[in-house]
Amino acid sequence: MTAIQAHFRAVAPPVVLMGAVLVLWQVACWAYPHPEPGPVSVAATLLHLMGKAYFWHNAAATGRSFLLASGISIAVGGALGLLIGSSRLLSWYLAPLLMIFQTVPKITLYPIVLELFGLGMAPKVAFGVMHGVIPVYFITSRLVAGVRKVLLRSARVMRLGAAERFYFVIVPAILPDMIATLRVSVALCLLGVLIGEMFASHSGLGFMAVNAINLGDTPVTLAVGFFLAFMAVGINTLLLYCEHKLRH
Amino acid sequence: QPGARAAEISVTQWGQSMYGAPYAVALHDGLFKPCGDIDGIIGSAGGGSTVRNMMASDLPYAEVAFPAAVAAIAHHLDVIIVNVGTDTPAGASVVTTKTSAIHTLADLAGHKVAITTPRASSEMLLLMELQHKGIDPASVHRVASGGYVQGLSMLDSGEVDAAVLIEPLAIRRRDDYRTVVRAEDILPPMTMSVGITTRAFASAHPDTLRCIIGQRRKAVERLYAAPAEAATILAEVYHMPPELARVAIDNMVKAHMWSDGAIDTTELNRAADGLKLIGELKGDIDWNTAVNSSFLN
Amino acid sequence: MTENGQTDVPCVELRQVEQRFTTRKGGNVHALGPLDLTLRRGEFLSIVGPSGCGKSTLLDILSGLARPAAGQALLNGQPIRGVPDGVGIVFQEDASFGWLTVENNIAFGLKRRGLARDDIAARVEHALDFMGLRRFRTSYPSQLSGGMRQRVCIARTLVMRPSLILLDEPFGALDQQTRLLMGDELLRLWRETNATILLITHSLDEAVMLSDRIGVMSARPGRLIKLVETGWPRERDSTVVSSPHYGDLLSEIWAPLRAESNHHMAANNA
Amino acid sequence: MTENGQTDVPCVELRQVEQRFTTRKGGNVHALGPLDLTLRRGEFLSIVGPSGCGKSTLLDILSGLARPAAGQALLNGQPIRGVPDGVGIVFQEDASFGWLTVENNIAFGLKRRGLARDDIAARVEHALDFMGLRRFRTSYPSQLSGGMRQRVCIARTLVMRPSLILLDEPFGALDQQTRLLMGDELLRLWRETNATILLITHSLDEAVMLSDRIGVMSARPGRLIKLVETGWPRERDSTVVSSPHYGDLLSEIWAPLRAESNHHMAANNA
Amino acid sequence: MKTGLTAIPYALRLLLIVVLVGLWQVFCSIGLLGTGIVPAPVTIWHDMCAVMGQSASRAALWLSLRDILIAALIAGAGGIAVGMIVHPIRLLRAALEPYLASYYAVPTFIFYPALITVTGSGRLPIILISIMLGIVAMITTTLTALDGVSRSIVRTARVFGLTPLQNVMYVRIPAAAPMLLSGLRLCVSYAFIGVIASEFIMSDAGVGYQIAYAYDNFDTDTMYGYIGCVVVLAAATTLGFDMIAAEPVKREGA
Ligand SMILES: Nc1ncnc2c1ncn2[C@@H]1O[C@H](COP(=O)(O)OP(=O)(O)OP(=O)(O)O)[C@@H](O)[C@H]1O
Ligand SMILES: Nc1ncnc2c1ncn2[C@@H]1O[C@H](COP(=O)(O)OP(=O)(O)OP(=O)(O)O)[C@@H](O)[C@H]1O
Ligand SMILES: [Mg+2]
Ligand SMILES: [Mg+2]
Repeated sequence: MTAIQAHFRAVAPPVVLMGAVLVLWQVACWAYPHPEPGPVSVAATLLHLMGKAYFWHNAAATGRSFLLASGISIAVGGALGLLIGSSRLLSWYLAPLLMIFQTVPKITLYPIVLELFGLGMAPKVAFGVMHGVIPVYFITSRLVAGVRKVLLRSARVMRLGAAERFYFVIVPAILPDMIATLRVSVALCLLGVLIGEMFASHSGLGFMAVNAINLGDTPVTLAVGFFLAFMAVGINTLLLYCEHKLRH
Repeated sequence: QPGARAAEISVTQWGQSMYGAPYAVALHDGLFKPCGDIDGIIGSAGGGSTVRNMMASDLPYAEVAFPAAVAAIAHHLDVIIVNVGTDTPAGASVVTTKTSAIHTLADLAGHKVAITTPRASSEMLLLMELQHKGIDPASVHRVASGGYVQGLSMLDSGEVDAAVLIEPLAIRRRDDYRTVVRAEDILPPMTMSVGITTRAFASAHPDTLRCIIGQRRKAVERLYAAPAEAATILAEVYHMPPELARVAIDNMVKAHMWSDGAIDTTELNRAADGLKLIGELKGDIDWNTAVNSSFLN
Repeated sequence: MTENGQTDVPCVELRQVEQRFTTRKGGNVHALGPLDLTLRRGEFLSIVGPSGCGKSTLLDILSGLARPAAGQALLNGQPIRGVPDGVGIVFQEDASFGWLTVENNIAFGLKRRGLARDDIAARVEHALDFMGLRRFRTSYPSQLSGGMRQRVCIARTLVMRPSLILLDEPFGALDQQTRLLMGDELLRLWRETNATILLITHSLDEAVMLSDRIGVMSARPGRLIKLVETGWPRERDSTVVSSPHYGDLLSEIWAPLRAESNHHMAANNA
Repeated sequence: MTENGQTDVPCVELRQVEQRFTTRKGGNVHALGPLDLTLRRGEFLSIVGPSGCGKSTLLDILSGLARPAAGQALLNGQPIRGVPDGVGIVFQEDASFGWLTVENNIAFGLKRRGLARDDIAARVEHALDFMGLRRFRTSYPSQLSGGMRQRVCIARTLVMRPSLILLDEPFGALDQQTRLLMGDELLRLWRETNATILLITHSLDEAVMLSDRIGVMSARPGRLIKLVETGWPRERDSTVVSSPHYGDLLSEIWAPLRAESNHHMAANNA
Repeated sequence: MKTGLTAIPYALRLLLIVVLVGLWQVFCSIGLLGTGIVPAPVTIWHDMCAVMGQSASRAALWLSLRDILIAALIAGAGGIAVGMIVHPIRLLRAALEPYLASYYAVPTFIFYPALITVTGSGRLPIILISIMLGIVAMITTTLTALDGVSRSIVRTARVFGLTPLQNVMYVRIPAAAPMLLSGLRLCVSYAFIGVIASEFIMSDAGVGYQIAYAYDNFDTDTMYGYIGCVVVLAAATTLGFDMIAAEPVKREGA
């Protein structure tokens, strides 16, 4: 009973907000006829699309690249974070380099990515990783640097080796916060993958979106946009759930 | 799997423009099967990026917009033209709002027209049309919008008085605007898109090239022979409303848009003159080295 | 062995130990010493001193977490290098592992050492009772008060059965009444295990009540300015508070500390 | 006015005050009460009690930071709504402003109140001396020890010259010797300003030494289980420790607390 | 003396960058890095000089830079303001939070065509997109920063009876300052990405457009010249921001 209530309390506000925005949007469309479609027609388009095999084919293509890109981002960014975050010296010298990379608009590096990875899934994944890996690194290193010194000292007193210290102390200590902030970085991976699909691809939701844009098919553009938004919120909710499970 | 290079043909604006229709038919009918392991068509943002995509691909054959091919050749990229894709500017038009006072090309003088980006083919065609009608290009203010859809938005909001447009977008929005002029009504045939490859690939795999070009020609023949069937195929491959595909195919068939591949130097030169008009091309191009027509049969 | 259970065998010897730190701005802090101190095997020694005088620094040196800048630190006659076996330490700050339940926190060190399951279970059960944590065995530290968490840390250290126990202000987070009860428990444990205990505390009562000897440290850089022998029997508890000797001891350590504090106050206003 | 300076005029009155919290998981915590307490104008009252018994909760109600779930809280006969004028509070946790220097921390409230520059400067100078912070006037809190930071918070509250001072374990971060000295300072201040003081402390010594009256609270939900009048004269300092009455008072409040603590320990192992 | 000492690490940091660039040059010179992939730094430097020598390119650069600044400032200030307003309203925050966290997965520029029907074209939609990109990072950071302000500080502010405005100006913003600064840094980096990526994809002016244009026209020299300028600008803002932010962060004892 109370569990259901608590659940309701967590879910209700975002749903209500989304509902309110959609209603306002629809009302605006009725009140002010405009070439832009309202939520009802976008929803209809989305439903229509979701009945099509090619839509799911595209969604799956995006999903595969996204999973791979987030996996690599988390592994590489996490490893960099653990390494650099646990050393003041390394972070002083390497952090700004990575931050510069973060600031460079990745899209301008598209020519180089194409040169290095060719066509197909690889450049999309590379683009996803380029967007996601630095945020993962930053988060991890900040968390690792923030692990309370007394925990590390306890580990030393218990005569744990470096590997044991990572595995039994540092990783569990940062895990919940890590998942909390990973929510933002995997979203960036998805963005990177989509951008890759917009440039050179024959499948994927990014490809669909860019075609729809150039065909002036706004309902499909928005339908794809909203589908992506739903997916993102879904992933976010899943990670939030994991985080709650891990936090005591 | 990642890292494996796709054996795909690159086609500019695949999924969006009519350049790709023969490929859609060929793909649907499995016409490319004899040419080797071709697992599809890859699209790209158009312009030079199609050329780049082609060069990064394992199957370096692409159909690209003519200006992009010329730019690549002018910049000494390892690119040669091996066939012609389309040789009429059909599908390009200038539109205005239903209530506008602009009715002819001459009315554009003193008004603002949205083009996509400076020195893009949209500007080229507009200038060629003006030149053809003897109108001073300087009297028409060209405003870059960034894209066709954006141009229409500017037209809607009154920022410009007319906008350039292409099909099939023009068909989708035909009820909202009035066409001022259609390029095919004014301009003579000229090369709009070409098939290109790298010299290395051409000397290593002449048979593959011959096969692709030949099968494309078969697809073009089918397009002209059975437009209704082709429209159904295009709608399916492009995930386009069938009605839209039908009108688009019919228009293109009428204008005889798709070439069987034959290369006509006059048409090449006409298009090159257009590029000179917008300053994209400075000198002349030696078609003897830039073109290799030996794969046409 | 003397009648109160402590021996004359030195367990820990510090000879002219000093510690210095470089601050981030490049300054130099003389944190401790020079300091001479001998801890006899089996004794219960408390250290009191103004805050910031270097007590925790001293503990770091004894536990091998830090090397002294000068002087020598010996454990059982051997120079201390790295964390030696058989040393348990309870830190001033909360060091409980937030991701483990109370019982897993307590079992953590035992598991890492690879003890048999039964043995671990038995020791954990005993520690849970001992520290009054039974009801919270499956709770996570965040669900406990600061005092309870500190008990978890004490239990986690004690289950390892260290022969030298270093306690840095372990009862700081507890209210005074609980402190007293915990003190009694600590005495019982000390008697049962024959361990050597070094207790750092801010509370003079606690020091007087629990220890065989009390060391008083000066303000930073901390030096030993007084070493007082209490003379309590090994069998003792918090009831010693009512002994007349208690007041004498209290004032004996209070006098130098008061002087230090006053001196410090004055210096801060200089 | 009685001979020790306190009056019989009630300053604060609590009638059947209770507080409850809803935890995030939807549970209900009965944190405090029902509790009746009258604070006389000008008196120095201390509250002791096991941790988690609701002492800070009580202070929140008195300072208007929280409304009681049941019962009435009156200040000068008026129900407390919002933070009343003339109430100063020092929190248990460090509340110094990390972005301001020590002197700007102390001047903060005065500046917000729009006092004249000279007046602010004079009061800040006095507070710096009073709290032994002169040497650190331009330091930032992060450069100070926990105890020093707490002094900054005390000074920041006292410069406002509140007529009711609420202190939540203000000396918790200090070592015992400094606590004693600060206690003496607090007594001096109390005499000089005629303020009413409510002090929450974990230290029984402190409570006995400083107060006119001592309230002892039960474990959660905290109720007043004992109210002891010390009978000290208004002119007093930490030397009362040596008075025989001191020990009596100590055991008088220690007895119920020990019972509470034992009870609690037993419950935890249930 | 003191400043001289603290400047050393910064100098070493710069030195490291110089050394890395030097290594890159060496790799290119001995052919370990194919020039087909990335040109040597010296080449890029020449390209940059060539680009910067033209007033049209300088104008493009300036245009982008101006809009990056405008977008970063508006996104920063707006994000802080929204964060401040949303933070105390628990329901609103609960309602917004899932969208804030998943926001970055949606490629904002999908909505560009829809946007310009409302805003018209030109620089406004680009700035708006960049603001949309940056403001959410700022809101999120502001919320986290305000969460990080300790309860006792918030309560102290209440005890001093501050007005809401005073509370924000004198307590909340300074208390959250170190984190807000890192949020601002994110904002700048998003503004960078927003402006240049929008220009790259769908505009007709600015550095991003110039890169895309040069790319489309196989003008590799100009393209790398512009990319070099963008990277140098990104580096300058990042390092500059670090130096500005260092002081308050250190003071708070991070
Ligand atoms: N790593 C360090 N760098 C610079 N100074 C340090 C460092 N560690 C400790 N100090 C300084 O050395 C002195 C002694 O510190 P220490 O923690 O040993 O004091 P303490 O006696 O344990 O204090 P407390 O009673 O408050 O716990 C302090 O002044 C402290 O500021
Ligand atoms: N906001 C809250 N929500 C739920 N429970 C709370 C809340 N605030 C306090 N409590 C609970 O109410 C009880 C009383 O808390 P309070 O902080 O008043 O205790 P205290 O006597 O001040 O303890 P200490 O001596 O440790 O400072 C505690 O058990 C605490 O866990
Ligand atoms: Mg210490
Ligand atoms: Mg409290």
